Amino acid sequence: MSIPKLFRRSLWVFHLNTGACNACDIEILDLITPYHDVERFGIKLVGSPRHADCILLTGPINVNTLPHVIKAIEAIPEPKVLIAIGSCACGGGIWFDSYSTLGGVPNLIKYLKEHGLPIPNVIYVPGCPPKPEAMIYGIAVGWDLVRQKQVHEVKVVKVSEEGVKAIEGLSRELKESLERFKRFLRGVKS
Amino acid sequence: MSSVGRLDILKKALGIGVVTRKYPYVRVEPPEGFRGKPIIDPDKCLGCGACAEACPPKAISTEDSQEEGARYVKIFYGRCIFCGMCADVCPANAIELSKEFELASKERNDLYLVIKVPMVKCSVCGKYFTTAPLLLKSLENVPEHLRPIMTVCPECKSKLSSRFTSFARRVGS
Amino acid sequence: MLWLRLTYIVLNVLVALLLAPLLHGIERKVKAKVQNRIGPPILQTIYDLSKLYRRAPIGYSIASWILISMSFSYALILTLLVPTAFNVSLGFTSDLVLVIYLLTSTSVLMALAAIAGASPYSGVGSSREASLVMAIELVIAFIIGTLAVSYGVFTLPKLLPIWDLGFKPSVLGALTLLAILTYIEGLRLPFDIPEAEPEIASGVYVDFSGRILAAALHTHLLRRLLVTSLFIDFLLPREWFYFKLGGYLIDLSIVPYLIIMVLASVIYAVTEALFGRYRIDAALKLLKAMAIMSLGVMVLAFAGY
Amino acid sequence: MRSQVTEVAKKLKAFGEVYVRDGVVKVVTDEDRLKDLILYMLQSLNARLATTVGVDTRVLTHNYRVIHIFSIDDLKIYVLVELKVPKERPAVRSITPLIPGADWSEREVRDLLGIEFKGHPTKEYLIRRPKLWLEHAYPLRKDYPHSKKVLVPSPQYDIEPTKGFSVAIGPYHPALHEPEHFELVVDGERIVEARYCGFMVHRGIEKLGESRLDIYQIPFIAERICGICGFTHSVAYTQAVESALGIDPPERAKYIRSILLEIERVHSHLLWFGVLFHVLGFDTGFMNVWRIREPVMELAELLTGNRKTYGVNKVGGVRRDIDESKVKKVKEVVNRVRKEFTELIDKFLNLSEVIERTKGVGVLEVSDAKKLCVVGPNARASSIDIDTRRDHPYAAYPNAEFKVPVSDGCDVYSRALVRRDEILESLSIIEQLVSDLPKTPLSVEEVPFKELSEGVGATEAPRGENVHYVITGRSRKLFRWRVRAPSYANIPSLLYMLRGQHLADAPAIIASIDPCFSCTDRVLVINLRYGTKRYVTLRKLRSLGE
Repeated sequence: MSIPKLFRRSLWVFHLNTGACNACDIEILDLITPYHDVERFGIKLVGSPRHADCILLTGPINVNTLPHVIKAIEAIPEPKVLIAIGSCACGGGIWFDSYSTLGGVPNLIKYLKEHGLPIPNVIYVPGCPPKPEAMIYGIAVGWDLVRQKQVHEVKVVKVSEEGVKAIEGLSRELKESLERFKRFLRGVKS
Repeated sequence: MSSVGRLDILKKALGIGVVTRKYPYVRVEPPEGFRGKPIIDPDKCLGCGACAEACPPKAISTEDSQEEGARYVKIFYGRCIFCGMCADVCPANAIELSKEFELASKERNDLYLVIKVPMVKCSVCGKYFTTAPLLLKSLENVPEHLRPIMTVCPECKSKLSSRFTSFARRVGS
Repeated sequence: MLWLRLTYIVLNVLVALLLAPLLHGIERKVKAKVQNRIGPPILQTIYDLSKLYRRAPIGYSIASWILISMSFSYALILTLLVPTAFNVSLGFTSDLVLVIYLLTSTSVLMALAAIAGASPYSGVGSSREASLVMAIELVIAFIIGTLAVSYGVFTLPKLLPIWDLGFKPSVLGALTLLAILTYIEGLRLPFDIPEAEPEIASGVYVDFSGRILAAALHTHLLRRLLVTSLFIDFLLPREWFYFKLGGYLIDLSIVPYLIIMVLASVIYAVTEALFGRYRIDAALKLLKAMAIMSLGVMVLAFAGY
Repeated sequence: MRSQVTEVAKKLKAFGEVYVRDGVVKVVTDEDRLKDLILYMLQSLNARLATTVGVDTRVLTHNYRVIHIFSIDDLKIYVLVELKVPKERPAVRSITPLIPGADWSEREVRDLLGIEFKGHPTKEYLIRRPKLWLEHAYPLRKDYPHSKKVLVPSPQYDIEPTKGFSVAIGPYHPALHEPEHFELVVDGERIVEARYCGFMVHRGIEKLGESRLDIYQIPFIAERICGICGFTHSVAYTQAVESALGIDPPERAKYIRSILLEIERVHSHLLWFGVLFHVLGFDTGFMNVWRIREPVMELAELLTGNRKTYGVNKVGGVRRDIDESKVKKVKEVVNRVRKEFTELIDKFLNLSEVIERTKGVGVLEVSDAKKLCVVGPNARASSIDIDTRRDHPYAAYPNAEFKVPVSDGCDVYSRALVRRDEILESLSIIEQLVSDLPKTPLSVEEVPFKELSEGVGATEAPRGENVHYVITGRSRKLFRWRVRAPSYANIPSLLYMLRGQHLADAPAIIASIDPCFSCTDRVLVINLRYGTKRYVTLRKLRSLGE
């Protein structure tokens, strides 16, 4: 699910703010300014979704913007890419369970599936707001220029040997004292 | 067409020259104290869930599974806002914010860090009720003779204590 | 010799098609350097166009598809008339009228195609494009009129280059006006009002997408190239660069032509980087003044100087 | 200050019971005495309406309450006018006929709490979308769970076609990096009438503040109300809670708060200059100003660990310190920004086409500005001299001298001049505060929690006065939290500025008040350009061509 080969040299990007706090949006504008200058990769910010190849979606997809988000996604010619920028877009951010937001791109994709609408390729760029370099890294991952560092990871907590033995010892001790107490009870009853 | 002003702008612009940083070909090092990706150190983590409680966007969640007898502490980096509250409240200082900020990924599943903490069975009903490291840590400040009682889950403990009191009352009367 | 002329004409069209985006790439690079940043590679506009040509348009109306392809083909015909890389053009009498007609109609067709898009932005964009280009073509018509009147010749190849036909004050005035106009005709910054991106969301182009957008952008770049090369042809003595090779006449005037074109786009890019955008009425005021000046020059030509 | 408060309290006794607590006077009145109380305050006390708060107190006193917050700037006090609203059919008299500035806040209370305002001029919704929101979903009522979505199960996407030929700027317009929506009815290139429909960024911040988050987590949500001026919201919130609980943070925390507030003002104004030049088409100006701004962002990253959301604030103090090496870096960046900014900004501002498109454009008359209770650089550019840092001093501003730039040009150009002087003032404030940081702990030891006490916190955000109103609830949670962001007051003034201007200038005028829509939870929808197909008649084409 990455950016198609067609856009390797020239990626036109449409910025779609679905109710974000606009910290991510000014970092997106920051990409064009001299220090980061994404135009050297051929990335250009365009004014209409029809010219665009990829949507930079920021914000937790506010309920009021929903019709227009769907219209914008439909208006992008195939093949289309959606980059979710910031923790609001990737997982809903602080307002993931608020009454007036959809809760980020994962819920949007579920919503699009339910209504049988086209699903774009998705790339997640977490951060609140993600540094401009993090966004460039996201696009580089999409282009398979760099290896993706962030991988699903499971770490297991190991308990020391004598710890486990201590717990077993204690629970055995408790069981014996319970037995003794039950025998004592039977004795008293009889 | 105030051309004099424009020529000054041109002169100054050319004087400064190109300032673009050639990222990603050049490594960018964030400063000290940068709030990046929170990382849990499995050796120190007790599995107590204090971080899940304090996390404003509920990005950290804990889930006990009785079959595997383990508690899963999951951090979802997609919703994490990198505020550092989890690092502040962790009793064992197991979480600390690294300087890692390149977290882009193509699958949502890659954004999860899962910590598997083994749990302890209750010596009466056999249900898993707390994690092993947490139990060991809390044993330290429990007097010697009371330690065995710590291996009983809260429900059984309340049942036992109620039977004790009813027995004591009967004996007393 | 006929086949040699034909190959030159075909080469002429191909070079024009490739040179237009290349020069635009150079302009974007120079503009970026003035803004202290690295800027895109020189071939960036060619990459953009090649990507856009391969993408299917979405939600377009047939009218805009037809109008845009017409305006693109007009621009191609124009490359046959105006000598760009090689000193060859169809060159029949009164081809200057056709040049003016083609220049005007490419942008009028673009405006009509924008209206077909039925979105308010493209509506406003097309109204701006229509009013702006009318003013510019008026001035170009006067300039070409003065040249034709002062030399009594109405075919383009005979007018080129001006040096052999001797200098007159009216011709000098016309050429300086043409120099300023080549900058404005390209709708560069103070005048890039029809597709003012921040104001009306790339007004004229807002409804095109995929191949249609590629054709529209390519036409726009071609017009820039042709007006600039029209101006350069008047001044560039191409005969000096002919040389004989086994009975055939090889025309090497492409080399000086390219050098001058690159120099011109560098100068244009630097001036474009230092300007904000005029409002439509301010731009029209300036063009009205130029129209009056060019009319004055034409009267001068009639008077015989 | 003590005497003025008691003197005002005595005067207001005629209108209802009066309660006084450190700088906040509360008047509990009823509907019939409301009118002359408001007139009295407007004429003789020269008060200005900050905002209106609707509170669902049915759990406590079986009724709703509507509280109008007035700020009396020259006496440096806040006056709360409280009205009790019956439980069954909640309705109360509206004050919008008296103060046009109250229009939006009253409509918001009606949308989210269902309290009717008798005599309110418009019936239009502010936040709700009839076709998208559930019919009787009033989210701010206590019985409405915070995670119950208001979205109608299957909303249709037909967007209402434009009435007449109107050009909509937004929601996804390249000049505005936020989804806001202005419907400008245009005749040719001249704007005949402007309609604003906002509220697309409404994320239910106040509801979350009451339900899921406790007072220690709320600073992080307060900071994300607005991405550009987030820290002012978090400081305003913590000051509101501190005034409610009666805590006074240590001096060093106040200094660090003020320093970071001024750093945020510098970066926000520089950003504004960049957006203005970009909208005017002068991209070199945009690039240069944002190049000058980059070191400010890196300085914030060094001090707080994040470029934008500083996350340094907490109730009762600050979480991070500014040590010696950082103080040196701050001074170095301040000098560099001052040198580069003063060199270039005057050259950019007197370019002929920049002057021509900003002088005399988007004029807001002084009378209109007063009527609409406009705040911040907009007000100061229309010769209204208000500045919360001086009128209601907070944090470390009492021990930093600075003058408040005011100009009477009332147009986009004078707003630019006011903001330019403010940047230079902020830079000097940062230098003054950083050089003598007092040696005190960073935050209060423990936070005594009092239930059901009110607090008002105000700061001067880059766009204007920012008011937070707080009622504390039980077990370290809030009962009610009201946010009034500066753009909330500035946007209505836009509709006055846009009339009769050129369409090409509309984005410049909109950008001139530096609207921060995520601040005001206010953004809206437009008929998207490919929404409805409509063919232009020839007559319309000609009218376009004039």
